[in-house]
Amino acid sequence: MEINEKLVKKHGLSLEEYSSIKRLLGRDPNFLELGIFSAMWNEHCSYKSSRKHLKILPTKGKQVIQGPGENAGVIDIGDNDAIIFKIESHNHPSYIEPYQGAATGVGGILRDVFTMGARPIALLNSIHFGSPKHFKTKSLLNGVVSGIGGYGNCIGIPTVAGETKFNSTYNENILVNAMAVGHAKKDKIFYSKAKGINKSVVYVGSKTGRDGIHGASMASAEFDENSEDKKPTVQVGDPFTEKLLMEACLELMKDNSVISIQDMGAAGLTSSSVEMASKGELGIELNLDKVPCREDNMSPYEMMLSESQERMLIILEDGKENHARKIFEKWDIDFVIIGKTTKDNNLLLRYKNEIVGKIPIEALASKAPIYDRKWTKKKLPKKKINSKKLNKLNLKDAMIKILSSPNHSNKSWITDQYDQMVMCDTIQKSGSNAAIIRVHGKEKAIAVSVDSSANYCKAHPLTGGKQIVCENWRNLISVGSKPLAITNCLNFGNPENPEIMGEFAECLIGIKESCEFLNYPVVSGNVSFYNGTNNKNIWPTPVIGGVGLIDKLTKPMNHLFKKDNSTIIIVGKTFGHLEQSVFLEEIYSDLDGQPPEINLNNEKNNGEIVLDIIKNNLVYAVHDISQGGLLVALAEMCIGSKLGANIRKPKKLGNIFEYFFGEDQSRYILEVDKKNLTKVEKLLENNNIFYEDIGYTQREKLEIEKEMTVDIKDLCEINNQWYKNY
Amino acid sequence: MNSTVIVFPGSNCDRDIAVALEKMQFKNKMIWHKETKLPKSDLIVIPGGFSYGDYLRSGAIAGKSLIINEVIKVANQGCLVLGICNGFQILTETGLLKGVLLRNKNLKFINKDVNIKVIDNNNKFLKKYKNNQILKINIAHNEGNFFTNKDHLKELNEKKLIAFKYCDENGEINEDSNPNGSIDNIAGIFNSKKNILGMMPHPERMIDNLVSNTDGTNLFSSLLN
Amino acid sequence: MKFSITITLKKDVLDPQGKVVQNTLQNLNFKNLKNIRQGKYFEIEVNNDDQKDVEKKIDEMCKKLLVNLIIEDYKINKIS
Amino acid sequence: MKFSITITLKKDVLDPQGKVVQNTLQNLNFKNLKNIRQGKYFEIEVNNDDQKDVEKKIDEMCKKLLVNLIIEDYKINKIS
Ligand SMILES: Nc1ncnc2c1ncn2[C@@H]1O[C@H](COP(=O)(O)OP(=O)(O)O)[C@@H](O)[C@H]1O
Ligand SMILES: [Mg+2]
Repeated sequence: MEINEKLVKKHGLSLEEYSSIKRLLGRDPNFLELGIFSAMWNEHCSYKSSRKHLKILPTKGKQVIQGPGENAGVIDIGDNDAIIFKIESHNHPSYIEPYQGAATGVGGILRDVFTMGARPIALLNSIHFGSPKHFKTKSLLNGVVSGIGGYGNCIGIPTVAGETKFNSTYNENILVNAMAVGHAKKDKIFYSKAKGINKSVVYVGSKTGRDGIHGASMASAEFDENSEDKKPTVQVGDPFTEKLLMEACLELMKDNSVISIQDMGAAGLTSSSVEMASKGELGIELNLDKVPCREDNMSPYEMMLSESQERMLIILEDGKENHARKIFEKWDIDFVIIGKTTKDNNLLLRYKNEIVGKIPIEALASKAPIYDRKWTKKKLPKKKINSKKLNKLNLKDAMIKILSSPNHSNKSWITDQYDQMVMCDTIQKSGSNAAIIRVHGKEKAIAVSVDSSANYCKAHPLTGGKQIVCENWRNLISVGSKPLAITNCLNFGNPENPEIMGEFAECLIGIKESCEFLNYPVVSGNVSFYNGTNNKNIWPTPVIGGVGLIDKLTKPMNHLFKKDNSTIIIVGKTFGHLEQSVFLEEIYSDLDGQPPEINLNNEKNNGEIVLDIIKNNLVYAVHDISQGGLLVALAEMCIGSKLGANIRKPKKLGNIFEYFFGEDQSRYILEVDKKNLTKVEKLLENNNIFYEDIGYTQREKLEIEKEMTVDIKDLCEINNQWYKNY
Repeated sequence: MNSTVIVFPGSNCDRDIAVALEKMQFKNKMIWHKETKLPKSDLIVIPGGFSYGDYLRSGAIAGKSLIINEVIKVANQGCLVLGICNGFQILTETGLLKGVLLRNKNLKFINKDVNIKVIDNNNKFLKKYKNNQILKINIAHNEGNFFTNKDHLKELNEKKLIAFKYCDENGEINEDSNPNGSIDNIAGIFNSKKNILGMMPHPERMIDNLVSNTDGTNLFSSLLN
Repeated sequence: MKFSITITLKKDVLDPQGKVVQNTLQNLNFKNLKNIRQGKYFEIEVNNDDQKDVEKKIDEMCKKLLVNLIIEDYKINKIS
Repeated sequence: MKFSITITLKKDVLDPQGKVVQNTLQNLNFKNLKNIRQGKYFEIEVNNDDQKDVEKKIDEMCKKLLVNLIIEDYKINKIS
């Protein structure tokens, strides 16, 4: 087939990039090679627009065993235990086919984690949909939730936490981010770096079909005479096969047979083989006649670019082939030696006794383009709010409106569709600030949470970036865990637009500042650009997934009130920052102005003291104050606990809406037994932490002095309505 | 007591039940479905999960596996057999228990803690519970909607072969307390000799106060001697 | 040779799926809908030229695995 | 009037269910099996006598709800 300009463009490559390819090869590529370049040089695999900015993230720390660059990040939790985790986006596939898109998103991220030798122990997800009124939203929500559940439930890994948000910015481009967390022995972690010459390269897993062959290119009939029945198809997930593949891999990893292992994710066989070779600085030779194929007459192009799910590539130690084969046969999984490592640093492809492709590995990896795209800074928006207009409103009505809105309703309609308990180590399910998973057979546990604040990031990316890390950290603190490290999924619009690129660059600066200050390094992550359609980009939506450690597990800490007549304290100062708040959004549809500021010093000090207080067993309940402010947080503490609260009117702040709905950061609500109150106060005072005693818990009613009273029963009803009727 | 857990490809509550059995002092063995001989055991457990991906019908393909013939053999000789969730589905597919498990009436997977009532404790599985005792136990299934014909239903009632029914926290058995549409709120049944119990709820998830509660432990301790 | 098998729930067996689909369609404003039942469908290709023999085999497959005779009926058709 | 709809996965789309069923049948000693694909089946009864009109409506139902056109094909047949 002749390579022309049109074909190059169809492969998503610019003409400059095509010239570089010719230069690197010293000749024109053939069709197969062009496909391989296009897969390796696209944004998803090469990180060509983001790499420069990602470099600034702090990735090191005493707790870090493996930072970004591997299939997933690895952290140390003591006693030879390691936690391996990563988050990944599957936005576009989920919009096209919500069930399969979300399901294969879960399958993909699980492979990233068990490839490294971890048994997955928890799944999380962050899902963003368009306006609930948009005609597509309902079926997308339905499909995505049942897809996430369908895969996780079947493979038997609990889905324990997540976040679900609605906003019209996602009308044409939903976000589906899935995170997986696994547990491994610190001395049994597997990497993708190949080692040694002439080692067997083994293909295991499902057969290769024509699934999702490399987006833009194949859709047209032009470059294939049989294209009619060879259209690229949506990937279909097979969690049953993944379960077998996982068990087989984990069984093989028990001894020393594996040199390196890599799942086949985006760009399948191409990226997995190139990555292994590139990290090991050697070459790889594949005999494509051996690739297990699902369909007849598959071409080398299709085999190399297929994104069929549930497949892995393994490089084995000499002489271990039969031992390994037996394990995979036991689990009914295909096992085929398809090639070997070589010393000449090429990707060499043979098919029907011919060499059909030969590309230097470095041309595909280290020499892939890197761009320093133009970006513009965002100014801090002017303060706009006029607090006078607020006074006409009734506090109770505002609270009810927020708690019955889709974004703030109880999410059990979603979480009931996920098996949260399988594996029997879920100490705290979703519904609280973070989920808690016990390390199997031990007395310690990890806490996990995913968080995002797209409107803060939109208003001011730098502050927003800082804020999401802090919010995530706060959620982990609130359940009594020490935050250790994060993974991040950066969902942005078109990076060729300087404003979008600016959002990206500045969010990252914000993330970096918080992570550095809090000693909360980034160990893995994923970038998803081009979220949007027809020049309409989504709001910048970085999602942070954090993992914390509870080293001595006693009782899980959560946000529900426990006892009548205990004291309620707020840790951290309330200024009444209303701009960008849920209150303004839900009541006035007003999203102007600046996001709340973050003071990293306060964040750290407040968090560390609250953790101390929890560890000393001095509190019954802890809740961070986040989107929605104080009153929404208080209501959440009542809902589900059947207890209420009696809150005094603030002394100083003029405007009660600012006080009760302001979203000032770094704050926590604590429920303290009266007998522990002096101890807690002392701890706070000795550390110069600002706190306020705001009232006490009581039965049945949430009351604000002179302002409102509401039955907890009604509150629950209000909070449960929306999904029931949707 | 010797117990044996049968592991099918796609079983995923096998570890959970093994942990529970060992905690309750059973001597437990795991048996891979391709084996053709069962070790000598007093109790055989078919665990929850998605055997063969729940493809075709949940439990259908596992119901045709080699090892199942052995299970049928010893079950007919009186060996105790417990099928939980997918295990219950498999038992109905083999014919060891009558009836079928259809899709949940809301067509969604349901995972939550529900209340169930002990209907009859006059058997080896439930003797440590009281009749009408209310337990809170986790369910997690897509096809838990028990259905059977009139004759079988009559037999279940007359011969006291119903183990559990879904109820609310006050023990009321009605449509509101029926999570999945099961006929007469049935959550678990025995065969006519009462040596086989199939149930949708997961007792192995309820043996540890840190994780949930301990409402499931008596099922296992009933079986010890 | 290629055959199709359609498997449907017996009349007196509740079909929750069919019911939900029916409700949804009615909500989408499809009037005049009397009844919907959902079932399964298989296409089976066989290397064998003796039609009688094949039909017998397929019938056996249905009875042994594909169909739960307690709740389901089935029909076999030759496609090609 | 009564119609049937058969929905099948497009060629080249992975059919994990069909694959497992095929393996199981082969293990149960059904030789000569070349290929099995699983699909869905609906029977729809409608109160309406205008066949053209009904067929159009059913086609609409397929497109709007019953079929995922990205991965599935469908066929409508009149039964009675
Ligand atoms: N898609 C989802 N999957 C699992 N859990 C979810 C999902 N959406 C929301 N949740 C759960 O609902 C609870 C409330 O979510 P959110 O308001 O985002 O909490 P927070 O403000 O503490 O981060 C959390 O426990 C979260 O884990
Ligand atoms: Mg929180």
